Amino acid sequence: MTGALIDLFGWSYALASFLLWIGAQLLGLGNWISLQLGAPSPGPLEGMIGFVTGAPLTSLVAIILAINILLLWATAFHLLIVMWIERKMYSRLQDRRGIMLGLGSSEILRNTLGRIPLIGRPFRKASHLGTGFLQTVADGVKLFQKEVITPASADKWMFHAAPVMIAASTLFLFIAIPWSDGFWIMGSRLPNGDVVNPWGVLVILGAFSVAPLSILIAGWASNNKYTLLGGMRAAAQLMSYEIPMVLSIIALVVFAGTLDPFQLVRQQSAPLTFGLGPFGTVQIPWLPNWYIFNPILWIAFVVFFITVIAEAERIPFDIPEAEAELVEGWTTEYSGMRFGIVFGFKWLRAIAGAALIAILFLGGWSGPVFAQVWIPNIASPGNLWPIPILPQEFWFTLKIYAIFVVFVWIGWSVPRVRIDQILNIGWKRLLPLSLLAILLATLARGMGWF
Amino acid sequence: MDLEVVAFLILSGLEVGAAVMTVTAKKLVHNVFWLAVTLITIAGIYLLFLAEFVAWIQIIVYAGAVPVLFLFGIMLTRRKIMEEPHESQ
Amino acid sequence: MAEMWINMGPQHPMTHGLWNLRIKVDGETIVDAEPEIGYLHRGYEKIMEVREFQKNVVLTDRLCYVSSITWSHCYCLACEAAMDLDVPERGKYLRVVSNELQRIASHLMWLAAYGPDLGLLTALLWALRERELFLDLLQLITGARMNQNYPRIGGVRNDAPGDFEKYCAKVIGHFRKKLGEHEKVFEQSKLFQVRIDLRKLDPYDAYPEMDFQPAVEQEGDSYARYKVRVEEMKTSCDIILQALHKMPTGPYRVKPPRRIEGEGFRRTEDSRGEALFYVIGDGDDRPYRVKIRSPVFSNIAAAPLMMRGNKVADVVAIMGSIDVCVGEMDK
Amino acid sequence: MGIEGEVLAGLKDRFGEPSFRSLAIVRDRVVKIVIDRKDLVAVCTFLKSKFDMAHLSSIAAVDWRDHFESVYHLTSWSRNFMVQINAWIPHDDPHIDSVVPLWNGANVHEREAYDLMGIIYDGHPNLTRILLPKDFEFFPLRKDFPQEVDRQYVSRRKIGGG
Repeated sequence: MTGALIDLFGWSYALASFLLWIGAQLLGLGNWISLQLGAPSPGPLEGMIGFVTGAPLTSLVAIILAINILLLWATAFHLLIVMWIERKMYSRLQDRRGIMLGLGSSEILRNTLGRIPLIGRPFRKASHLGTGFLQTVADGVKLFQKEVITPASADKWMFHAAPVMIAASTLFLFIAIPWSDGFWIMGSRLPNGDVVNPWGVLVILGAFSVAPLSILIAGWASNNKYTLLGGMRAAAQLMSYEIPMVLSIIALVVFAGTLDPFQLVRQQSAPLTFGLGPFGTVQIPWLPNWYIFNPILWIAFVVFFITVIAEAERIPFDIPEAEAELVEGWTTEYSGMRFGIVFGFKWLRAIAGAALIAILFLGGWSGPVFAQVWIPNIASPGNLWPIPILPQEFWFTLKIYAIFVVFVWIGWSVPRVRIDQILNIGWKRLLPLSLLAILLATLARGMGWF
Repeated sequence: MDLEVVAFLILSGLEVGAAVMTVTAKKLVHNVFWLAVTLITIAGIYLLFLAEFVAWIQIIVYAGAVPVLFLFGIMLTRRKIMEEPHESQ
Repeated sequence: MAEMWINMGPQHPMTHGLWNLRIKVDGETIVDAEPEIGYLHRGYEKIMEVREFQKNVVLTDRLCYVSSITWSHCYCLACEAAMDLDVPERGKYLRVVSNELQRIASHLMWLAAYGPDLGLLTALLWALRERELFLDLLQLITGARMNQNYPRIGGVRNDAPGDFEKYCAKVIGHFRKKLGEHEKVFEQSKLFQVRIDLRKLDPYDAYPEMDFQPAVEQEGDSYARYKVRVEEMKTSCDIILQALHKMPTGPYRVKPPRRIEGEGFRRTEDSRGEALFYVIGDGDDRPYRVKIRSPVFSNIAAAPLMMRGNKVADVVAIMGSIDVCVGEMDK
Repeated sequence: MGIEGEVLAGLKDRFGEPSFRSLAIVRDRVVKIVIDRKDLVAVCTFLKSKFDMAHLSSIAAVDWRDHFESVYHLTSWSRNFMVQINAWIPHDDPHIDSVVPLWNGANVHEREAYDLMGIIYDGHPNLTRILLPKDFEFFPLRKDFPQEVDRQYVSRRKIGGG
């Protein structure tokens, strides 16, 4: 097991105390001025200064900061990278280069920033051979500038409430998903240093399950036949895929005995071990104990992988927004940043799904540690803190991106599946498979095998 | 006053309000929306009682699935589900 | 759920042009369908009555912009039937070659459009990549990539360049390999059509001398239509190579008479089905009446029959497999 | 005697020589007959049952100024031959029986002929305009429908020719 790079609460606490210290200095300055002007000591702002620098307020600000840092990390950072990966990746599948705009492509930048000596270098070369990374940012800016149009016959209140519900439930996912041993919001640290969050996976599932309702509301509130059909399809699809999803997780939980993501990852970072009942155990030291290598749980993995693709409405299962027949499905009537929210948050759900796959089956953030450096901790100066060269966040991000690349790969090489076929797959194939996985996992647990 | 009591009062107030809206709202989807709000606030109250497991199950089963099932059931049986725009001819 | 009418068109990703398919759905199942066409009606038959016979070739090119040569070819054949005109052998062979090149390009365009219909955007770019090669060949022989204006009454406009056969062989060799890749990425659902190849039944031009098996499928659903088109592309490759191999030397065009007294009609195997031109001349240098029979126009009439009982998601698969070209449908 | 002679003989046998305005072999495997409108359905039924004319390729309407013609191109896939039937319709009474009961495919072709030429097919299930707008009042393919292009074309030729 490697160490984490980020101790989110420690960092947030240090940052919060710094910010509040600045505030306290300002207050102290004001107090000094008023004292000079003849106010009676101990000064009118003395209590205020004490309140600002007190522990409860610092903790509150630290928590708010931590939530913001985590959401910013998930949305702004990973969303942009994942969108870029997808666009580049499917462009390669289609035998083209995809987005290519670079800093040198902009004539304005070339003529302004490019003129500056030394730092203007990247802007100076007139070329369209960039990486195109900022294209997604530009698309976001474009969506921000667009007018939000509300259809005349739409149910206005619900029409605007639906994107909020989608955004809220999706962001709630990221509250519950830990990124490493130190980079988490929901959980608590035990005295021995381990982090626990007993119902973590359950919380993630709960956040996933609110989506169908908001999608159905969005489709209905637009008062458009395309959106209504798309909303019905989306709700039917998400509802029916939630059941195999939960059941396959139950198989895993029966086997692993915990719903705690931290505990799951800790169990998976040991060497691969099979219990063979009366024949003792077999250990393969060069493989980690990932549940995907388990002879039973890989059934649950297959089911879970497919259901995550369906939950994220990615291409083989993107019939809710089948653009050839339903124009854009339940998002047809949304425009401007409303569309940006419902569109971008689908990617976020895919990221969350990939993170869940990584945590449950692929060992989460565990990975080989090659070397460590010791640096002073920002939160508690004076303590040296081991920082691995390849920290946990790196491994976790790598796994998420790899899973996402598989999503893209599948998504852009198969046509979409019709709605009744989707439901058939869900109810007639995945549901029995997940039940089989539960049965086998229970048996194996009871007999002490695997 | 204790913070927990404040949270309980807010949640229960929301819940009662949403329950009233569930009964009185005119449109089907509004009813279901308020029903979901009611169920989610109940989950919040469970959380206050430190019954975490029940709270999350409440959200998965009741807030996530039951309103959608209601909506499906009613949408698939009712004759008219959306306002037709005025026919031009 | 209550039954409701849904407009798929006139501005809709499914339509590939400007027409409207109204479908009546009960939940996801289609109860009834009703095509509404005519948005692109340009009055071709009336316009052609005031232009000279030879000049109408330009118009017939524009009937369908993805398969221009097949249409002007059919028109030239009808005029020749009315004139009792014999085309020189080399002209016939050149027509066959250009026709089949155009057919492959048209089918690839259809494949490109069909991919996104089924949610497979990758197929679009792959098919367009291959189509580019055939457009290059067409450019080599006719000088244009679109609306080639190549067939003439009495032959073709110009001869093929000297090393044309070499380029064709190269492109077709490459294409045959790539077609296998395309076949791997497709699959889909059901309905009916009978396929009859006029190139065999009612042979025209140099087709009697060609040795090929028309592509026929028994099922008649969308998947069968897809397979027929892919088989047709392979057949076309064979025909092109054969025609180039057997091509005689000599003149490729004769001068036709300016005026027609009488009438004539010819049918050809267009990229999309049976095309028929019926030309009447009253002794003037302009046609008295031209009738265009478009295969898409007839096929679209069968839309209600094909739709009923299928799912909404099948609409795109079914209408896409017909290969709707609004230009020739609305005339 | 090829299939063409067989068809002609069969038609003469069944209906008698005088009911046809003309009977001719156009080219290999193509026969052309000209009839009056009253015989149309009988002739078509006969051809369909006797010679298996399963396919109606197209219906064209022609305005000959003194009369209309409704031209049917029929195909028999099994016997592999075609028949072109020209049915005469008087100019002042453009009515003719519909062949939709025989060939469903005639539906759109008859609608098109009605739309552009104004020939009314009696017995058609839904004889409305198909290509032109529903409220269009004229039948543009008739020879008395003025064509603007005509004027432009003539003047341009005059200017060019001097």
